[in-house]
Amino acid sequence: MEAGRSPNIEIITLAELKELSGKPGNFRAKLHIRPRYVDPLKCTSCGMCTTYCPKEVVDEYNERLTFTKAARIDYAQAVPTIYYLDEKECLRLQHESCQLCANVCGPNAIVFDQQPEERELEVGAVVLALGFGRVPEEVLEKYGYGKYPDVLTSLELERLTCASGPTEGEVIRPSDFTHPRRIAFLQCVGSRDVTCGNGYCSSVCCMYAMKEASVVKEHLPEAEIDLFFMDIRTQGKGFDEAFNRAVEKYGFRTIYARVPRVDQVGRRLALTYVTEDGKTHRDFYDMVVLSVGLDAPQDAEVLAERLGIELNHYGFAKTKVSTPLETNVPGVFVAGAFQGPKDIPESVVQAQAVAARCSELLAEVRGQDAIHKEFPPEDEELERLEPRIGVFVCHCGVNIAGVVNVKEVARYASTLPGVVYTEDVLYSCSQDTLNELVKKIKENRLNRVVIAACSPRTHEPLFQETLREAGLNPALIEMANIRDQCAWVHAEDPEAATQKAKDQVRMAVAKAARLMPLELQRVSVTPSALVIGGGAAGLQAALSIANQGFEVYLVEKEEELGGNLRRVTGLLSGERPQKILEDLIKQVESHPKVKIYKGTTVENISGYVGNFTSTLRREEGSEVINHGVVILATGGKEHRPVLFGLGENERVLTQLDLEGELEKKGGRLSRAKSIVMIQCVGSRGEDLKYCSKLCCQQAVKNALRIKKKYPKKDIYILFRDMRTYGFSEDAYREARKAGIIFIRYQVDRKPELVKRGKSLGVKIYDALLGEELFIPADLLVLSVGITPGENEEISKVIKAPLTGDGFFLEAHVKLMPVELPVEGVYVCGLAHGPKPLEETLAQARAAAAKAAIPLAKGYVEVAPIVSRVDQSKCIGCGICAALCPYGAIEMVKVGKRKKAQTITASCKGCGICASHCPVLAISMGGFTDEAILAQIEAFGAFVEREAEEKTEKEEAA
Amino acid sequence: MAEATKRILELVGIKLERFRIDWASAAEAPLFVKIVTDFTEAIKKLGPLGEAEGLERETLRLRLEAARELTSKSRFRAAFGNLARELKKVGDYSPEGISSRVEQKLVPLIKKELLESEVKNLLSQGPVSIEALLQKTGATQDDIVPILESLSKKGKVEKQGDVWQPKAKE
Amino acid sequence: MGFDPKILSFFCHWCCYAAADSAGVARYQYPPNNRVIRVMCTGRIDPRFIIESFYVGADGVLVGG
Amino acid sequence: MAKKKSGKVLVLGGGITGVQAALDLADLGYYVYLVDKKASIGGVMAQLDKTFPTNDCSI
Repeated sequence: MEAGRSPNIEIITLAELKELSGKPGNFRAKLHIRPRYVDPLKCTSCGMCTTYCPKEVVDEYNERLTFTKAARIDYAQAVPTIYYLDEKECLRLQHESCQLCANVCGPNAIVFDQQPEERELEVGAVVLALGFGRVPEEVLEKYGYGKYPDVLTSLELERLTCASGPTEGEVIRPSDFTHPRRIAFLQCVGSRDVTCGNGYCSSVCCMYAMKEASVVKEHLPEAEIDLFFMDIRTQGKGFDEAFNRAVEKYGFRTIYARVPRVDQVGRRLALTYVTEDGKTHRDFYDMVVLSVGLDAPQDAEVLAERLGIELNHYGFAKTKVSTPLETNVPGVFVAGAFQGPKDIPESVVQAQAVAARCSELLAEVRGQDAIHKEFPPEDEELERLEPRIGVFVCHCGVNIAGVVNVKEVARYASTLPGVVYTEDVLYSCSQDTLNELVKKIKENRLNRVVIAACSPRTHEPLFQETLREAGLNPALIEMANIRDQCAWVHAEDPEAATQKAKDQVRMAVAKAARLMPLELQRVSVTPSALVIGGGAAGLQAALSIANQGFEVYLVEKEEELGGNLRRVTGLLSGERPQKILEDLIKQVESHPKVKIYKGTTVENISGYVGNFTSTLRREEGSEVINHGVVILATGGKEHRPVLFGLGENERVLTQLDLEGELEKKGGRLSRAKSIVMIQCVGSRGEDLKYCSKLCCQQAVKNALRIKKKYPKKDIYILFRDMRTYGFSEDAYREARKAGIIFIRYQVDRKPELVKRGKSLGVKIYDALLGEELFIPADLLVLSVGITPGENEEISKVIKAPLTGDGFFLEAHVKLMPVELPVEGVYVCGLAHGPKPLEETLAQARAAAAKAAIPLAKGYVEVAPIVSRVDQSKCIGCGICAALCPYGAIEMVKVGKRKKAQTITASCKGCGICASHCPVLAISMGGFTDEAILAQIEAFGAFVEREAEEKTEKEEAA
Repeated sequence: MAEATKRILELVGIKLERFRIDWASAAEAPLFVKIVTDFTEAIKKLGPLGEAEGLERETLRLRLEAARELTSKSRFRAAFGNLARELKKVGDYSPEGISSRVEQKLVPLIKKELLESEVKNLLSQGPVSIEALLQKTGATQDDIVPILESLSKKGKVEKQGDVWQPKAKE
Repeated sequence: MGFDPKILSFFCHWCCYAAADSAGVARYQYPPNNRVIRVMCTGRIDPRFIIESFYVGADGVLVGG
Repeated sequence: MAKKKSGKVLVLGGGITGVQAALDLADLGYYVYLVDKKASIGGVMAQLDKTFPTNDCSI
């Protein structure tokens, strides 16, 4: 988690918002901060307090499955990595009786008399990202939770499967610690259940149940796992495929049933359930896992009242489809699960989108309050001298010194070649030591520094900054990890640990001697964006970037803006889609920073992040533009399969066609008596392998609209799984109440079209009745799904990969949902995958946020770990360019020959190019061949020394 | 990378158990510990480098020297790089796919280059008989003779009775 | 006297190196025979490095991605 | 003229959403207060073993 390192993010923990006043741009927020009882400036996260704390408490982080101490950190990687005292449990704070932690704390960081603090902040905008709450235990008790020990929640199982969890990853029954042989997952616990007040679908449980079941199966290959569903709702991008693969690989049994009853019978759990054919079953299991839904956050109500925020009837923040991030209070925004249950990628999308939204509001004061650190100029002359290495060996209190003989290591370091200064220090990372470090570097004219302490992953940035403060290039430091990978893991063998520490120090010194200063590369950025596609996604993205203050070129291949949204005539929320579209177009067209190109295609895109050049082709001729970033909002197309007579029979329509009919007076719709809708036509395994995510909502919406206009018409919806996730579950329930008939069909018994003379009908097998039904269809409406647009051509132009289904593949499925592997290129809307309007609009803003980052900075900074090609050695074979996973090497003409050249801005420093270069012409910043070979050679000295010792011994004998 | 390296080690005569590639994500500390512990145990069983292989220190050094030369040579590196490029292009990362391609495209080259380096190194130390060469490299007559002939054609070595020796520069 | 093998490890900064740190935080214990070289990605590892490691006398080489 | 706006943003909640929003806001040139009621940030995400489908570690 990098949040802990940014100078522009101040983390305030144990705090609560008490009051908010003011208006957008100028809010005053009052915080109440509870005491931590540990001084964050002094705590070195050594963990001594936890070791000695005598008070055991139940570990909430591990879902109450184990114990921890009153003085603790919740988990090892927590940010901030500062321990705290649990006020309610600490013996000292409660009874004034103990002070062991204070006695053992090396840096004296424990402060028992810390007081709560009130703090007032001035801010321009507020983001509510409260997450989600827990379903109350009473709800879980219905399924035997709390009563039968082997009924677990999904989160408890998550901790059990975790390698660093209470059982170290072993899945056992809490009742008798045996491995369960048969496990059942019950879906929709605390979701889709009006009796517990949660009528909505939590959207994430089907997928996580499958993930957990798979992990369990990896731990216990013998286990038999059954999953009980009402519907399988794996509507996300690539989810269906993953789900089916898991079912096939692990042999899960999926059972359609309402949530079963759970009873304990002997040592096992009996599930009683009714399947869709109306039959009652009873089966025995060793463990039952409740797939618990996401509740509204517990503190939402109090906070909503304090801020005047409206919540919906389930206690989540109330928003609109057109403005999914806006609360009713201007300047107060919402994102993540608090806006409605959602999974990680969608939470990330909203997080990024809300950043864009704030940035739109505060564009004029961007950078005003941001902190920039200044450093003295580098002493290049000193850097050019022969290596003058300083070695600092850290005690880390007793963490290292308790095992490793630190003095001995320091003494040994002073004998190594190139070392001119050595010192052992108590805590190398404490602020006063860092100041000392700067002084020592200057006094001794050191030009390379080795710190033997903890892991470079945690503190290298800190020491690099210290080097910069001392006027040295930050690349001139090397760390030897003698804590995390030495003292801590070889505590029982101090001698060997000391030896290892010496060896690692020697290797680090060898590498340090070969470190070269590396220039922090900065590439300047053309402050404008190219947005390809003028549908809802493109319009919203363009508008957001323009509102953030940057030029936008918006290119639409058709003569009119609006894309697919033009054909949508209603929304479940009651908002009017054409009004939303009109507003968007109006704002974009009137925005001085947006230049619109209609009837235009993008022919060629070259360059890299910050500096792209593209050719826009219109009938009248082409134009070349320069821009810093690209947003792909190329949309998707309605799939029109040749199934059920679509395109041949005028009584067969798609849902989008129906949206048009709904706006007409009279017409086919008014004459039809019986209307049949079929879901997943051509989707989920036929022409399209995937689920298009929005068709179920669309069908329910259109059915309800028909019912409202013509209450007497019969409407049937034939479906595989109704995927009305989130709050659209309400509409599904309403539709059932309104008399719309829902019939599930099975994949191997799909509905069939029947023509009887002039009339149409559908034959379908009904599981409950156990027989085939004939339903007359005066109008047959097909939910046909969405196919990718012209992604393939663009993917070739821009060298961005597509998924097997033809949508753009994001850089990271979970954490980078709008970025592509190619830097400076972002994706949103249907080009990324099928999704409803609300999600498209949020994603468009997310892409706008990511795209605006390089524009706002004005430069792209590249960590100096990138590759560099020695063009005098390069033979132009092109192997490196072909192998680079990031497209960061290009072949350029130098004189008459082709040579490889690194696109520094795109390089991630993986080094595949260097390890595969035939002529060793590529070097990696900070990890050169010379440096690594020097480390290997230094390692060799350890071997030689042992050999010598051996000979000496033998000689002595 | 792994497959090619393994084949070289195999040809050098080093047991493949001495070289392992494994994966552990940042959250998998216990798995990491298991990997390191198991590997250490396995190496302990094998004993010092050369012991389980039944290789003399000198022979081992000779062969590793040749392997070092091989892996820095552009001829090998180009073939290695091209193979990686080909694998990426066809997208075949199955163990069988990789292994068969390495066998086909890389192993003959590795064999030839290794042997050539070893022979050259041996010769550079002074006159040596064919029998001694065969014994030290572990190669067959058919493998060695063409190398010697080609070296002699280039005027680098010459035959003197039973022994080959480096040709003095004129 | 038992044989103490000398093992050289190359760990990926993002994965195995991080796992090794986590092992430390959790105070797991393992044999002290390995020495570690950190690289940004296992893609950096050149067959040369492995051969060189054996050349300088490693009894085993572990690459951790 | 109205009072000049503040270039700071208050993000309430240190789960994955809050952290991501804070990072992006900081990158966009704003100063962020990331406020959580617990002793550390990370939210539920930190409790997850692995995330699907990449099975990456969640931190």
